[in-house]
Amino acid sequence: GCSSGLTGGGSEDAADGPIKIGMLAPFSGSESAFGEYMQNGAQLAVNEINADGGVLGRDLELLVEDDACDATTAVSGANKLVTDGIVASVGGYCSGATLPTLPIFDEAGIPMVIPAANSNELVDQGLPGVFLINGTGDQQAEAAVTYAKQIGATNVAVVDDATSYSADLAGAFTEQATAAGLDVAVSETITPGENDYSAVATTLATEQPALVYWTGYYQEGGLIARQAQDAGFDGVFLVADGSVDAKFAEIAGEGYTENVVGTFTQTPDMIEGADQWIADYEELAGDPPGPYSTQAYDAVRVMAQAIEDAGDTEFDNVVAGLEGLKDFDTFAGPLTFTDTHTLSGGGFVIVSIDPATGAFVLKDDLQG
Amino acid sequence: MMQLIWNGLIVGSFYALVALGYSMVYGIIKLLNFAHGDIYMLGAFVGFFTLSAFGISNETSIPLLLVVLLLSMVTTGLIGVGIERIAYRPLRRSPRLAVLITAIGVSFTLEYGVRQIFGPNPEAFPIRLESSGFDVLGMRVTASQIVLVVIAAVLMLVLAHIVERTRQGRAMRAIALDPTGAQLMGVNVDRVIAMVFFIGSALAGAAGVMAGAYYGSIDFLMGFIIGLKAFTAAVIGGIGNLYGAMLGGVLLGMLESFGSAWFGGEWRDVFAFGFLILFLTLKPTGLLGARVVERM
Amino acid sequence: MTLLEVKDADVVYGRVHALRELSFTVGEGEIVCLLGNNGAGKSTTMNMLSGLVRPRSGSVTWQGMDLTTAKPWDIVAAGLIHVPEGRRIFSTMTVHENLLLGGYTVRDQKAIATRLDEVYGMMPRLAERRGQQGGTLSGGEQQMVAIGRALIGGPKLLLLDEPSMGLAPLVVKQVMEIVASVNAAGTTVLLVEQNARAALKIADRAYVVETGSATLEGPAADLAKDPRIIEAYLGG
Amino acid sequence: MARDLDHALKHVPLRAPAPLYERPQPPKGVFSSQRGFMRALGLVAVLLVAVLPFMDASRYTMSIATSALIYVMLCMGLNVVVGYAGLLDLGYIAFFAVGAYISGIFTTVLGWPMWAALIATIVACITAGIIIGAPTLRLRSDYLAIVTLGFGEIIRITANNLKITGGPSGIHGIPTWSFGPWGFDDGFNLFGIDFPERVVFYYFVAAVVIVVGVIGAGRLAKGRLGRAWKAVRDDEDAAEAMGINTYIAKISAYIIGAVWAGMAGQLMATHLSAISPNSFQFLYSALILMAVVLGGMGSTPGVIIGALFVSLAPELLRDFAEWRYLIFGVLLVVVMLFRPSGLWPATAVLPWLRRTRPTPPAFTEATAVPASVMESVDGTPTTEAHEGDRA
Amino acid sequence: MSALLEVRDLRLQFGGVTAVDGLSFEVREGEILAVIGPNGAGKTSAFNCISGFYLPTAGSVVFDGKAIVRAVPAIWRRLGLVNLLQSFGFYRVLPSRVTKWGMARTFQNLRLFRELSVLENVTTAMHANLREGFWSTLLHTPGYRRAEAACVREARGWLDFVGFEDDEQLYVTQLPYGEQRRVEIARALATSPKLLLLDEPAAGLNFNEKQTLMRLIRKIRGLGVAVVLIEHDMGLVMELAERIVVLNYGKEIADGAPEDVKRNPAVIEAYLGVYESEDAS
Ligand SMILES: Nc1ncnc2c1ncn2[C@@H]1O[C@H](COP(=O)(O)OP(=O)(O)OP(=O)(O)O)[C@@H](O)[C@H]1O
Ligand SMILES: Nc1ncnc2c1ncn2[C@@H]1O[C@H](COP(=O)(O)OP(=O)(O)OP(=O)(O)O)[C@@H](O)[C@H]1O
Ligand SMILES: CC(C)C[C@H](N)C(=O)O
Ligand SMILES: [Mg+2]
Ligand SMILES: [Mg+2]
Repeated sequence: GCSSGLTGGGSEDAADGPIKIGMLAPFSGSESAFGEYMQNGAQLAVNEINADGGVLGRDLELLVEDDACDATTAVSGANKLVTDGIVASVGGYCSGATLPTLPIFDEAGIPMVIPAANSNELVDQGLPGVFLINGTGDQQAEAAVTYAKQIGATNVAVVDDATSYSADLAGAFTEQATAAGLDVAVSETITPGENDYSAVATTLATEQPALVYWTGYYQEGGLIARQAQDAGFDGVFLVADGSVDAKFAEIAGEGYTENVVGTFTQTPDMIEGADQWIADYEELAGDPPGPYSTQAYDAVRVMAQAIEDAGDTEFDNVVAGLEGLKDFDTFAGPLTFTDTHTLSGGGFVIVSIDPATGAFVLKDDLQG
Repeated sequence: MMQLIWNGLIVGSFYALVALGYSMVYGIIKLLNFAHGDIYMLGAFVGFFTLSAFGISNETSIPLLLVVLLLSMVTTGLIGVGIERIAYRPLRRSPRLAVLITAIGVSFTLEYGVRQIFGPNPEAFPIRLESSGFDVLGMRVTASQIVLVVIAAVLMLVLAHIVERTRQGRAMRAIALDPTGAQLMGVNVDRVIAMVFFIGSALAGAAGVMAGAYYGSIDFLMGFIIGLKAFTAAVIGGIGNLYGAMLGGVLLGMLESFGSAWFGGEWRDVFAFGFLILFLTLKPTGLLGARVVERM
Repeated sequence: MTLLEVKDADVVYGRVHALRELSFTVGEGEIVCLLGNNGAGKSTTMNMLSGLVRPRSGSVTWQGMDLTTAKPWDIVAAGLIHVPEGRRIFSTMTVHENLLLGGYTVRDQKAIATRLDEVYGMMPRLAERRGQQGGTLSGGEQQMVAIGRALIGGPKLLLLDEPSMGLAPLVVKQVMEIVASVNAAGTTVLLVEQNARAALKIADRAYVVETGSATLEGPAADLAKDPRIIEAYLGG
Repeated sequence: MARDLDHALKHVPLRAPAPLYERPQPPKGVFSSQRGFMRALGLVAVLLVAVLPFMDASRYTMSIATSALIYVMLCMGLNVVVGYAGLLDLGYIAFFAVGAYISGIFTTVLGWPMWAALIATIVACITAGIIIGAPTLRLRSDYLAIVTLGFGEIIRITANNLKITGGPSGIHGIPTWSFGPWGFDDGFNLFGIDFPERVVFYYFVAAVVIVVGVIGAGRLAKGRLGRAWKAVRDDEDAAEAMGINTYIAKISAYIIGAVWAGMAGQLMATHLSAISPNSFQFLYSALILMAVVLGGMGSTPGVIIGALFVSLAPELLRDFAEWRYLIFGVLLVVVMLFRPSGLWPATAVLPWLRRTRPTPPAFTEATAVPASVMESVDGTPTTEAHEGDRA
Repeated sequence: MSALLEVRDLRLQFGGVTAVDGLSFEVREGEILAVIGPNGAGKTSAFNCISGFYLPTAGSVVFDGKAIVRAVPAIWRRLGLVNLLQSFGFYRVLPSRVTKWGMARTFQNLRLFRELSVLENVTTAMHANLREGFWSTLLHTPGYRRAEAACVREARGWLDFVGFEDDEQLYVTQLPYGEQRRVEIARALATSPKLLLLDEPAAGLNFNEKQTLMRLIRKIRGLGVAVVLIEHDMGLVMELAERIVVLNYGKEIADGAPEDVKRNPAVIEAYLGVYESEDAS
C-alpha cells in the first residue's frame, strides 16, 4: 500500500485485507545472521495461524524490514512499515536500533512485542505499547548469579563486548553479584569482530576466577572460551543467551566445551515434544532454527492472541489485550506481562553443551 | 609483562602480514586498497571451501595446513590480480580518490558475495592448530604460535628482500615514483603492478588461512577490522616502506596488548589510536618513512 | 641505411591535432635534429616514438619492424631510448639506483658495469653524488642523470628532448660534446633542441617541424645558413 | 568608478595599471551561461524539496527524505574538507557524532532548548576541529587520513564507554525542534491542507537549514577563503608563495567542515530522537566520502547527487534485502569506472556551452605544451590525453 | 639608498651537502640583479631560504627591515628540538608572511594551480590584500561584492600588464608554456611585491618569447619593483642585469657589473667556459 498525497501514512487498517504485522531485524551488517532466524520463526507462526483461520477471520501478513542494527536504517525501516500499513510490530533485535523506533510506532499507534532486544531502556521510557518477551538483562543476571552461588563460586569475572545488550547485562550482573556477596574480580570489555582475545584470556588465566560470565555473542564467545583455556583458565565459562548456539562449540573446538554453561530461556530442543516444531521450521527455512527463532515465533503468537482478544486492531484495545494475557503458552513457559510490560520470571535456565552434538541442552532449570 | 609482549607479537604478525600487502599496493599505485582486508577473508574462505569439499574437519596436521596455505595463496593472488585488472587498472589515470571508492565497492562486493555463498554465520575452520602450550620466560607459548611467527617472519623477509634489493623491486619503486618514467626505462608497468597485487594478495590470503587455523573461526566480515588495523600499521611504519609495515604491525600489536592491560579492553583502541596520533604529530613520516624533500 | 622511418603520422589529443601527417627518417649513425617553435609537436613526436602516445594514423618503422602500436617497454627493448622533457628522475631513489634502472632491460650485468663506469667517467659530478636522492639534485645534475641513465640502456637510437634546458652554458657545451661522442661511438641520435645554434652544430641533418608537420629538411650546415631559420630560431 | 573599489583592497604599495581594455563579459541568461543555468537548477531543486510533501507525505518518504537531506548537509561539509581543501578525512563522521551527542546530551540530560543546544554544538565542533586539526594538519594526506580515521574511532569508542553518552545504547528521547508554540507534535494545517505528521514539519525544518547550509558552503568556496582552499589543494608551496597561510586555510576548512557536520548531527539526533555509537562507525565515514567522490569533489551539484545516491540507494534497494550491499558494491565500481571524476565533476561544462579551442596557429605565435601537461600521459599508451577538451 | 634585501653569511646544509656556503649579498630598491652559477651552485636553494621555504643552517636574511631568518635559542638546538619547533611554526617566518611583506617569487618548475582558471590563479594571489570577512562572504554583502570586483579588476590589470591576451577562463594547463610563464609572473605581481624573485624564467622559451620576457622584466622594474633573477641564458642576463652575483659551490665568487663579471677569470672557468657571444640568445 503506497500511500500517497497529503494525508500521509498513519496506520489505517484496510479492514478487509490481511492484518499486516511488521518486523524489523538485522539482515545486513555484523548481526545479519539473526535476521533470518527471526524472520523464519515469525513466518512459521504466521503460517500456522493462517492455516488455523487467521485472526479475527482475517489472514496475517508479515512484513519484514532490515534495520542493520543501526539507528538510521531502523528509523527508515520503521517508517516504511508504518507507511505500509502495519498494525502491530513483532521485531527488534538490537536495542540500540530498536530504541529510536519506539516513538515512531508509538506515534503511529502501533503496539510492539519485541522478541529479542531486551535492554531495560526499552521499557524504562514507559511507552504504553512496548512489550518485551525476551527476559531482561536484570532477569538474566539474576539467573547467572543464582547459578554462581549454586556452584559455590565466590570470585567471579564478567566480560562484555561493548554492545548495549552485553554491557547492560554485564552491569546488571556486577551489581547483583556484588549485592549477593560475590567478588567480581575481573570486569573486561572486548571489541567484537576480531580474532585475538589473548588480553582477556591472559587476565582470566592470571586472576583465575571460579566463574566468568561472558555476556556477548557466540562468535567471540567461542574464541574467548578457547583462548582463555589455552592460557590456563580452568573455571566455569558461563555465557549469556547471545552465545547460546550450536556454533559456539564448533568455534571453541573439541575439548574446550566441558566447562561451558549458559543462561538461556528455553528453546524447543529443550522442551519435550518440540521435535515437530523443529521439523516444521526446517521445512520452511531449510535450516535448523537458531537463536531467537522461538522468541520471534512466540512474539507473533502473542500479538495474534492479543488482537483476537481485543476484537479489533485499535491500539488501546490491543494493548489491553496484551496486558490481559494470562499464562499464555510460550517456549519460555507461561507468559503474563508485568506492569512494566516485561516477563514476570524471564524463564531463564542453565544450559550446557552436549559433547556429542555441540548443541546446548538443559542442565538445570534453577527451580531447586 | 613478557606475556603481554608475546601476545602483542602474535597479533602483530597477522597485522604485519596484511599490512605488507597494503603497503606494497599503496607504495606502487598510491591506492588505499580497502578491499585488502577482504582478501584476507577470502583466503580463509578458500581454505575452508577446499577442506570442506574434501570432507576434512577438525584436523591438526601441519603439512595439510601448508598445502592449503599454498593453494589459498595462489587463489587469492589470482583474485587480487583480477580485481586490479577489472576495477583498478581502468582508473589508473583518474583522480586518486576515484580508485579509493572502487576499492570500497570491491570490498562490499567481496564481503556480501561471500555472505551470499557461505551465509552470514561464522564457520569453524576445519584445521585446528595444536594449542597446548608451555611456559618460557614467564610467558605461555604454544608450538603453533612459534610456527606462526616463523612463517610470517620468513614470508616478510623474503618479500622485503625482493623489493629492496632486486631489479624487479627497483622497478616497483620506480613505478611508484613515476609510472611514465618507469615505462621509458623499459619496465612493463602492467605486469609489475599485477605482480605486486599477486604478492600482496597472496600474503593476505596466507594470513587469512593462518588466522583460520589458529583462531578457528571465520566469517564474512573478518577482514574489515584487520584491514583497518593493517592500514594503521602500514602508516605507523611509514607507508610504502616494507620493513616499516612489519615494524608497524608488531608495534600496533604491542600497543593493543599493553593498551588493554593498562586501560581495559574498552579503551584499547583509544589508546592505540591516541598513541598513533601523538606519534605522527611528532614524527610525521612514520617509523621508517623517508622524509620526502620536495624541490621548489 | 634508414634506421627509423616515420610516415604520415597523426596524433590527436582530445581536440588538439598535435601531429599532422608528419614524415621523416633517421639514418644509421646520424644525429638528426628537430627544430620548431613551442608547441610545434616535437615532444609529441618523441612520445610517439617511445610509445607513450599512439598515432591515430600513419606508421613508425624501425629496422623494418613496425612499432606503430608497440608498448613502451617493447620499444625500449628494441633499442630506442627516450630522455624525456622534464627529465623524469625517480626522486627518492639514489643517483646510482636511477642509473641502474636505465639498465632494466639489459640482461648482461658486465655490460651494465662497464657502461656505469663510462658514465661516471664522463660526468664526474654524478660519481660525487651517487648516493644522493635524485629529487634533491639541482636541475643540471638531474639532466645529467637522465642522459646517463639512457646510456646505460645501450641505446641504438637515443631520443633526446631538450637536453640543454636549464643547463649552465658550460654544461650545455659538455652535453653536446657527450652527444657527439656517443654518436661517434655508434649510437644514432634524434635531438630536439630549443638551443638551435648548439644543436645544428653537432647535427648531421635537421627537420623543421611546424604545427605538426615537417616543413623543411636538409643538412644541418645548410639550414644554419638559411635566412628563414636564422630569423625564426637563431635570432638575427 | 574603478577607484570606488579601492577601499575593498587593503592598502597595497603596488597596484596594477588599469586594464587596457574591458574583457568581454560572459553572457547572461539561463541557457547561455553556466552560472545562470546553475542558479536556475538550484532554484528548481529548492522548489522540488519544497513541494515533495505535497506529493507524498507518507512517513516513510518524509523520513528517508529528511535523512537524505541531512546527508546532503554532511556531504557539503566534507566537500569543503576533501573537495576544496584536498584533505583526505576518513573520520569525518566524528564531527557528526559530536554534533549529535552534544545536542542529545544538552537537550535530554540538561534539558536545554534545541536552539541553545545548537550554539553548544557549534562551539563543540569548532573546538573538536581545532583539537584534531591543530597538531595534525601538517601531515601529508595519507597520514592525515589515518589520523582522522583514528580520531573518528576514538570519538565513537569514547561515546560507547562513557556514562553521560548513554554507553552503547546511546541517548534517546531527544526532543524535536520547536519554535515557541510551533512544535507540531500533533500535525498542522497549511493552506487548508492537513499534515498529520510531525515528520512533515521536521522535514521542513531540516530542509530550511540544509538549503542555507548548501548555499553557504557554496558561497564560501567562491570567495577569498575558497580560493585559498583550492590553492592549497593544488599546490601547497605555491599557495604559501601567494601569501596564503596554508595552515590557517586548512584549519579553517576543517572547522567549517566540522561545524557543518555538527549541525547535520544535531538535525539527525532530533530526526531520529535517539542516537547510539553504532551509527558513527568508520563505515559511515567511508560512505560519506564515497558520496562526495562519487558525485564529484568540489562540485555542489555533484555532491548533492552523490549524497542522495548514497543515502537513498540502500533504501531503494531495500526490497533486495540481503542482496543490497552486494548490489551497492557492484554499482559503485561500475559508476566509478564510467565516471571516474564523479557523476557531476567540478570542471563540468554544460554540453551546449562547450567551446572548442582553436588549433595553434603556425610559426610566430605558436602555442606550447607545458611539461606539466605530460604528467597526464601515464600508464597505458593512449591517443587521448585526458581533459584535453576542458575548454 | 638602503638595501631592500640583505643576505649575510647564509648557510644551508643537507646532511653532508653544503648547498649554500656563507653567501652574502644585497639587493637595492628597484634594481635588476642576476644570480648565475653552475648547476647545483645553490642558486635555487638560496632563493628558497630567502623566501622562507627552507630554513637555513645559519646566517641572516633581512628584507625591508624585517628579519626573515629567526635566531633559535641555543637551548633548543642543544635539545635537538629545532626542527620540531620550526615545523610547528616557531622560530621561523612562513613563506606566506614573507610574501605579505612584499617579496614574491616564481618557481624553477612552473607551479601554477592546475585546477584553477587563469583568472583564478591570479585572483588567488590577492589573498592577503583582500578585505573579505567570513560573514560578508556568507551573506554576499555589498562590501564583499565590491572586494570581489576589485580583485577581479586588479587581476585583469596584471594579466594585461604581462601581455596575456588569451581567454582568462581557460585552465592553465591548456596554455602554451610561454603563456604559463607569463601567468606565473602576473600571479606573483598580484601579491603586490617590492621584490620579485624569478627562477630561470626563460628556460624553455624560444627566441621570440625571450625577447618579450626581457621587455616585461624591464617594465616590472619600471614599476619600482626590484627583480632578482636566476638564469642560464647569458644573452638575456648580460642585456638585462644591472648587477650580477655569481655563485659556485654555494659561495659567491663574483659580484659586479655585467661587463666585469663577464671578464672575471674565475667566472669564466667555473661557469661560462670561453664565453662565446654566439651561444647567447
Ligand atoms: N597531453 C596533452 N593534452 C593536450 N594537448 C597536448 C598534450 N600534449 C601536447 N599537447 C598539444 O600538442 C601540441 C604539440 O605539443 P608538443 O609538446 O609536441 O610541442 P613541442 O614542440 O615539444 O613544444 P615545446 O618546445 O614547448 O616543448 C601543443 O599544441 C600542445 O598544446
Ligand atoms: N633537499 C636536498 N637534499 C640534499 N641536497 C640538496 C637538496 N636540495 C638541494 N641539494 C643540493 O644542493 C645543491 C644546490 O642546489 P640548487 O638547486 O640550489 O642548485 P642551482 O644553483 O639552483 O642549480 P640549477 O642551475 O641546476 O638549478 C645541489 O648540489 C643539490 O644537489
Ligand atoms: C541477545 C540479543 C537479543 C540482545 C540484543 N542484541 C539487544 O541489543 O538487546
Ligand atoms: Mg617539447
Ligand atoms: Mg635551480
